[in-house]
Amino acid sequence: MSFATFHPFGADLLTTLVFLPTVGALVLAFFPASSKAGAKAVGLLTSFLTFAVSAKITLGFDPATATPSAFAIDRAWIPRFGIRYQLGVDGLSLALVLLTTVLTVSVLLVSCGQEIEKLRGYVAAFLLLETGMLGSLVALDTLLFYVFWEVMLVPMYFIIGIWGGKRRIYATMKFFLFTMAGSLLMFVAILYAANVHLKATGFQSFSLVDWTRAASSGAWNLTPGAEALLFGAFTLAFLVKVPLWPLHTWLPDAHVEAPTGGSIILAGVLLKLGTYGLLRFAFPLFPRAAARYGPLLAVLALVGIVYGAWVAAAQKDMKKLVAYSSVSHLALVVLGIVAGTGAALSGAVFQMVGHGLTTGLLFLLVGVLYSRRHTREMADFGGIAARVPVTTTLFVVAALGSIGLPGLNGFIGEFLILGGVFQVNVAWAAIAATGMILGAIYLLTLIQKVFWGPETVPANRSLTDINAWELAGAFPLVVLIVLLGVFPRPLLNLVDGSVKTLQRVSAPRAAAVIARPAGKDAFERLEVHELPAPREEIAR
Amino acid sequence: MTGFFQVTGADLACVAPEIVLALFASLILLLDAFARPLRTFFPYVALLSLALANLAGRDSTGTFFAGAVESSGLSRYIELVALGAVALAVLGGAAALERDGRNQGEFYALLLFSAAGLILMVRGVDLLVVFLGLELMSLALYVLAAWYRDVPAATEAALKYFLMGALASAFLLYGVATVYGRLGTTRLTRLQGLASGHSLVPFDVLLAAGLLAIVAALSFKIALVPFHGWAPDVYQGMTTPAVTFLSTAPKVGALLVLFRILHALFPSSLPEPWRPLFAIIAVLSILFGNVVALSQRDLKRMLAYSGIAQMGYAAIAVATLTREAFEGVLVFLAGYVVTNAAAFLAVAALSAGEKEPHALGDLAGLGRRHPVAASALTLSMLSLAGLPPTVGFIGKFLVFRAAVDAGLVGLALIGVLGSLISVGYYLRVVYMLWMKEPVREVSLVPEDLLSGAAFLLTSALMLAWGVFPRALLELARGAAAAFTGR
Amino acid sequence: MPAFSGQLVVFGFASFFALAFAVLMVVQRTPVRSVLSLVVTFFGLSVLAVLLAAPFIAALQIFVYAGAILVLFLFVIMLLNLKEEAADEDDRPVQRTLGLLVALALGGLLAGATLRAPAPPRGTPSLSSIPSPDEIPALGRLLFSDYLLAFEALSLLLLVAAVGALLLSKRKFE
Amino acid sequence: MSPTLAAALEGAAKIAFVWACVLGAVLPNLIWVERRMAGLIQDRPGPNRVGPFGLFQAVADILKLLMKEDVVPMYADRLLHTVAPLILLVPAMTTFAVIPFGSTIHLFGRDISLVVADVNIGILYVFALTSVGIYGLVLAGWASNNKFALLGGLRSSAQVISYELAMGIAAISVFLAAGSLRLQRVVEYQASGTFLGFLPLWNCFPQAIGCLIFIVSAFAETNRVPFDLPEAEAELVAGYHTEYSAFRFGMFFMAEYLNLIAASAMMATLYFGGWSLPYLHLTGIFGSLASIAVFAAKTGFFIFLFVWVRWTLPRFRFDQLMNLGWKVFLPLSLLNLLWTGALVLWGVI
Amino acid sequence: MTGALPGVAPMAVPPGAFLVVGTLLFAIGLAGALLKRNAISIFLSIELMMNAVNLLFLTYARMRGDLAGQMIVFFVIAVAAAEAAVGLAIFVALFRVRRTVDVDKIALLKW
Repeated sequence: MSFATFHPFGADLLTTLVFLPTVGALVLAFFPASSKAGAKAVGLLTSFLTFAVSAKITLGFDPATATPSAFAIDRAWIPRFGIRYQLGVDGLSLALVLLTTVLTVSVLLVSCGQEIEKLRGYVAAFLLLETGMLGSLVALDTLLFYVFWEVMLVPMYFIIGIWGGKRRIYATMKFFLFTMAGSLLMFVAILYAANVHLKATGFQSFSLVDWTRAASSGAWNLTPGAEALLFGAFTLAFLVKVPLWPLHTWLPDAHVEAPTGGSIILAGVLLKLGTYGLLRFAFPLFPRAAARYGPLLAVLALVGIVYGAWVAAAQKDMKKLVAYSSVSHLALVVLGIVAGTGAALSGAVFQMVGHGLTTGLLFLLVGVLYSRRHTREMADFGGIAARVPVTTTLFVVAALGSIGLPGLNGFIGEFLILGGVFQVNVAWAAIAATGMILGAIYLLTLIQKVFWGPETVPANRSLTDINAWELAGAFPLVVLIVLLGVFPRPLLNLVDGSVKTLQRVSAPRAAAVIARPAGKDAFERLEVHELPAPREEIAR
Repeated sequence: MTGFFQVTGADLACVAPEIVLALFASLILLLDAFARPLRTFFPYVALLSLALANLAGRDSTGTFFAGAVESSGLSRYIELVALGAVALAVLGGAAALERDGRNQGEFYALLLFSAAGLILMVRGVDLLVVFLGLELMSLALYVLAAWYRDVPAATEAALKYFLMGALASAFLLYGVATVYGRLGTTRLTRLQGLASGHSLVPFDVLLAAGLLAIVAALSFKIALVPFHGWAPDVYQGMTTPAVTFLSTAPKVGALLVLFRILHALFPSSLPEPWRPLFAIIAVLSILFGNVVALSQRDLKRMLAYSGIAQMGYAAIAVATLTREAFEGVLVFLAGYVVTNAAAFLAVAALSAGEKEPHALGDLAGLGRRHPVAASALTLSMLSLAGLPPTVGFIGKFLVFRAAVDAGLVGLALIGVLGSLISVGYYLRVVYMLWMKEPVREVSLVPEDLLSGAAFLLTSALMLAWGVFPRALLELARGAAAAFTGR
Repeated sequence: MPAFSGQLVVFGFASFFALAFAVLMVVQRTPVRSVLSLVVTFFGLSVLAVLLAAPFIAALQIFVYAGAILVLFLFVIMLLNLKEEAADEDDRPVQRTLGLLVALALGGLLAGATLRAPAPPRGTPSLSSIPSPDEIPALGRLLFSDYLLAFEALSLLLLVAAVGALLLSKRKFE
Repeated sequence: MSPTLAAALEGAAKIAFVWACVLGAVLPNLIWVERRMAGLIQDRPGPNRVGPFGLFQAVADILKLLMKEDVVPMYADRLLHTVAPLILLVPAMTTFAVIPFGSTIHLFGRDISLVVADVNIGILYVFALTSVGIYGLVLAGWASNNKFALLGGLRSSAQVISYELAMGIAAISVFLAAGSLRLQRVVEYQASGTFLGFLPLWNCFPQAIGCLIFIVSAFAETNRVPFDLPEAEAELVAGYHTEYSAFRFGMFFMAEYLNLIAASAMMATLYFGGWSLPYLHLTGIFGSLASIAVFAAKTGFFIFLFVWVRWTLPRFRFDQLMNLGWKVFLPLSLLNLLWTGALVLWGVI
Repeated sequence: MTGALPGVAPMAVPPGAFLVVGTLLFAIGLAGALLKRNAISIFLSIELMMNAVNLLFLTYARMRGDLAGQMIVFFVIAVAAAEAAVGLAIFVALFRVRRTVDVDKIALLKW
């Protein structure tokens, strides 16, 4: 049986993709709690199958697709209020779907190689989490999106809360409350936007497709104030998730306390969903407000880049360091999104995937060390390269990828973003570049302190290298890091269509920014007629 | 006046569920008196009666008994809610009562009577019938509150509930009297639009006072701020299986009656002084309930304050008072019934006994030991917090949506804020269950077949309605048919 | 007309007694005396009921309220041997003051509103008009026609009350 | 003469007549009758010193009570202690207002119904007053601040309330048959035909059970032997009036006898045709006067019954009393109600 | 306002006066319910409130000349009796375990 024809339950591909992990989790419920082998088998099988489905989708995807309409399904869910079960992918979401399925496989592989209590629950939580993530990525109905968005919260809450470190309760509550606060705001915004849509068009719909059409055709007919509020609510929800400075404080706590798998998924996928949300919802739906407040976001992003890097440099805990590096890197992505030029957007999308891979790998490897030594302090290691050569190699690859060494994926993403931003605003690009340099410093320092040099801590003598399961988990990531660095074209092609669409939406934004690089009044002068004429393909 | 003692088959069929409930309740009373060894089977008898009552319920519409009661989608809805709530209380309660040697027939009989009163109350088109239904329901609950009459807390709870309830009854009567005096009838069907349409210009103070009294009385039953005082005490002291019923269906019933009366008096839209009033009640209930719940260390008290907050969300729908809001609140309330019932059943299953306090800390580590009950409790906490994909989310969504559509964005925001606060204490329960090591040994009720069924049923409903809410929405839509012309 | 003024006098006396003893009921500290004050109030009320052409209700009021309910109260008070309310300092002075204010304000407002309220519209046709001179057969007929369901509901209510009272006052568990 | 004035005069005359009969004639003689009867039954002479056959014994008794020192116990609730006998006495005296003591008489060009107030709530009035009388007993017990008195008061309230229920339901059957709450109408109904073709339509025939219940309950209501538990001297000294003396005690005494008379009159009225004679129609002024005599005779019989029973039967125990009331009489009275309803439905009565 | 009702004499006392008496009694009852400390006295006050409402019903019935008001009072009286039975039973049960019915002392559960 080939995967090409595999349609479990006769459902369509996207539904299968989203709910296959849930089915796996349900199957797990029938295994005895003590059966580790069963948990491993079911978890791995499910995640592999899910990956296979995502791969099949990718193979059948036409890169020219400009809007999230591929493999679309559209059924009534709550017809009384015009809420639909509407799924579809474009290049942007598909790239992230692939990232998600790959990382989940990775995480489960790694978990097989480490001693984890209550493994059944652990695996089930990750599978449910995967459903939430995939659902958020393919949902086109805003309410459906919100449902998946919230569904992600609970498994993550459990993952950190049950399998986390000492201060896990504090960390997980903080994570939960921050994210929930943002998303509840978005919830009201969704309701309000639906109301606006109802008033403007006379029919009830929560569909992003309908909304985008209304937004781009001008039928939306929002007052600037209302649009600003809506944009603010959406953006806030996503920025918390990203997380952009100053909303980032939950992230280091969550990362430090989360178990390895949690960290990988958190950094690899969950944060990306923030930027994905910006690209998919906030900016296209409220282009005028986006144009008006874009520079403000840019400023926050710049602060985030420098601040994240700066704080990372001061960390002694490896995980915290990587966490802060994420703050910095994702701020760069946000900057790219705000800049809105073709290169910047491509770079942003590319970097989203790339960062998922590199940071995921970094967390994975830190996790490997932690599982052996139960410490993450850099001072507790030192010169362990000889003891753990494979780990060291992989770590160096990941770190270099993260730093943006040419030939690895990070370089492509950062280069594109910086190039794009440069077109828009030289000063921004300059400041952002500083962040990159700082990034190189702290990551290299980390490698220096932990791996190179003489062995300083006696306890590390018994350190064992990465085992087969863990290696199996790390392997795909390394491969992808290198592959994307050498052949970025496939990924760029994949997202090309959606980037063009996004670019069209953000053209006026870029124009506005270019026209007046700084100063508030630049935004005031932005007029509606600067928006491009609505195009048919935006609608569908 | 209809003919003397003329009862048609249609009349009887209309109240068939109540008749079945009353007959079976009497049967159980008789069995308890004359066939005591059959006590173990009482839960099953009660469940059978619920099933029969449900079968006896009809979908037809119309008024019966000379226009005193009606059969409609709404009465069908409350039948389902009331019967469901009793069923859950019976399923979950039997084991706990058995453990304490209090498995008397009166428990089931009173529950059935209470449900009959509840259905009658919502079915009532005449305010007198509404009053009688309310009293029938309440009287049975007063007694159930003191079911463990040797436990001081239980009798105290009964006393407080009784005094508050009696006071509420007096208020309700004052309101009914005023409505009768000013508008000349107690039939809701005849009241239709009298208040806003008649020649009392511009504003009838007495009528307003009467309506206020009715609102206050029903708010007592719903436990809305500032009429919430009794709820925490009563919840804490009352027998947990009985709280399962008390905290769910009666609130739903009172809220529906409130809706009906308001709709009868103001068929077009809620006029000026009333909408802000309900908005204030809603905001106070949400904020007060949630904030105070944060500081509770007794599980049942916490759930009581949570209930106050939940009813605050429902009050948003009252302030909105559109057809959509009504549909939304029906969904919300159905979800609330299942969710809250699950929570209290779990509390009963996870507590050391009625005579013990229900400290939150005692839950520590019980997730492993009692996975079924703990899972149900976890799920209900998530649903109460309004997280998808549970029914709690759908309900809140519909209520907030209606509010936003009616231009009450502020209320929706307050509701959302409340939800955020509520996460703080709902998750504490989850944390205790799963993330904390047990502190002390607690001897629990063994999980029996009935309570297991209850947990599975509630969990399945919470999820199923959250994912596929259509059936529930259809039910709500049928029940909201009374809200025509909005 | 003399009959009318007679009614006025009776009304005056009855309502004065009703109100005065109602206040006394609240002010009394001894529960037994409270009950007795209430009995007098109920007598006043039943006189008022007679004035309102409701002698049946008036008799019922005495028969059920004064004769059964309040005797039950008295019975319980004696059973529990309740003496005076504790005269020690008030635990909740603020609440009590507030309560008093609320009650006073409410009473004043409502009474004022009652006095100033315009005549209610005679909108809907009444169920049945008060017949004269004997309203009891009419009441009986109403009870078993329009109010039949309410009557049956009432019987359930009384059953529940009987069961409940029995259950609660039993000492032992079986 | 204005109709109002005439009505007032008529009422006053009737009240005067009734009270004169009851207080002036029946009550004093009743005391004598009871004591003489006791003697007769116990095979001893009884009071025979004061006046011929001891006929003035009652006067002597009353004088004695009036002249004795009135003692109020130190810890008694003075106000209530004083009020209690009055509460008992006043309803006892006003019960007679609704009992028809004769048919309609034609005097001074007016048709005068021989009942003080033939109100439409008839029996309810009697029951209402009876239930108020309970306060007298309960308060007497409570105000004395004496445990025996208190127990007596409690017992009496429990007893009266319990038996009022059965009694009331029995009475309802009567009104079901008559179709009115007016007592005059009840009597007229009983005079109006026959039961089963040959018996008078007296309620005691179709409703024999109800009649029995009513009579027995009346004993309980009036706290007479065999149901005189509230004052059971063997256990409770003298029950609720332990702490009463002199004229206050006299008032209790009086109230008891008045209640006894009223109960007898009610029995006669409700179940034994009141002032009517079977098969005969009393017409004209003399017929009316005869009806008064008939009523007096029937009432006298029941008074005699009360006295007879008192000196014949032993006292019940309290739990027996309660059991009888709740477990026997209440169901029976309901049965009687059903039975009567069926009779009415089938047109038998 | 009295209206010419068939068969019933016009009222000598304005119905408003009855209403005011009823309302005042209601307020007095409410005051009692809020002020008294003894649970039984509180319940007594509530009974007073119900009776005040009964007076209102009767007055309104008289004003409108229909029997519905009287009918409702009939029901209210019966309900009050039922409530009293249950309520007093609760008092007795409470007194057995706590030896007091003073609501200020009944504070195992915080109000």
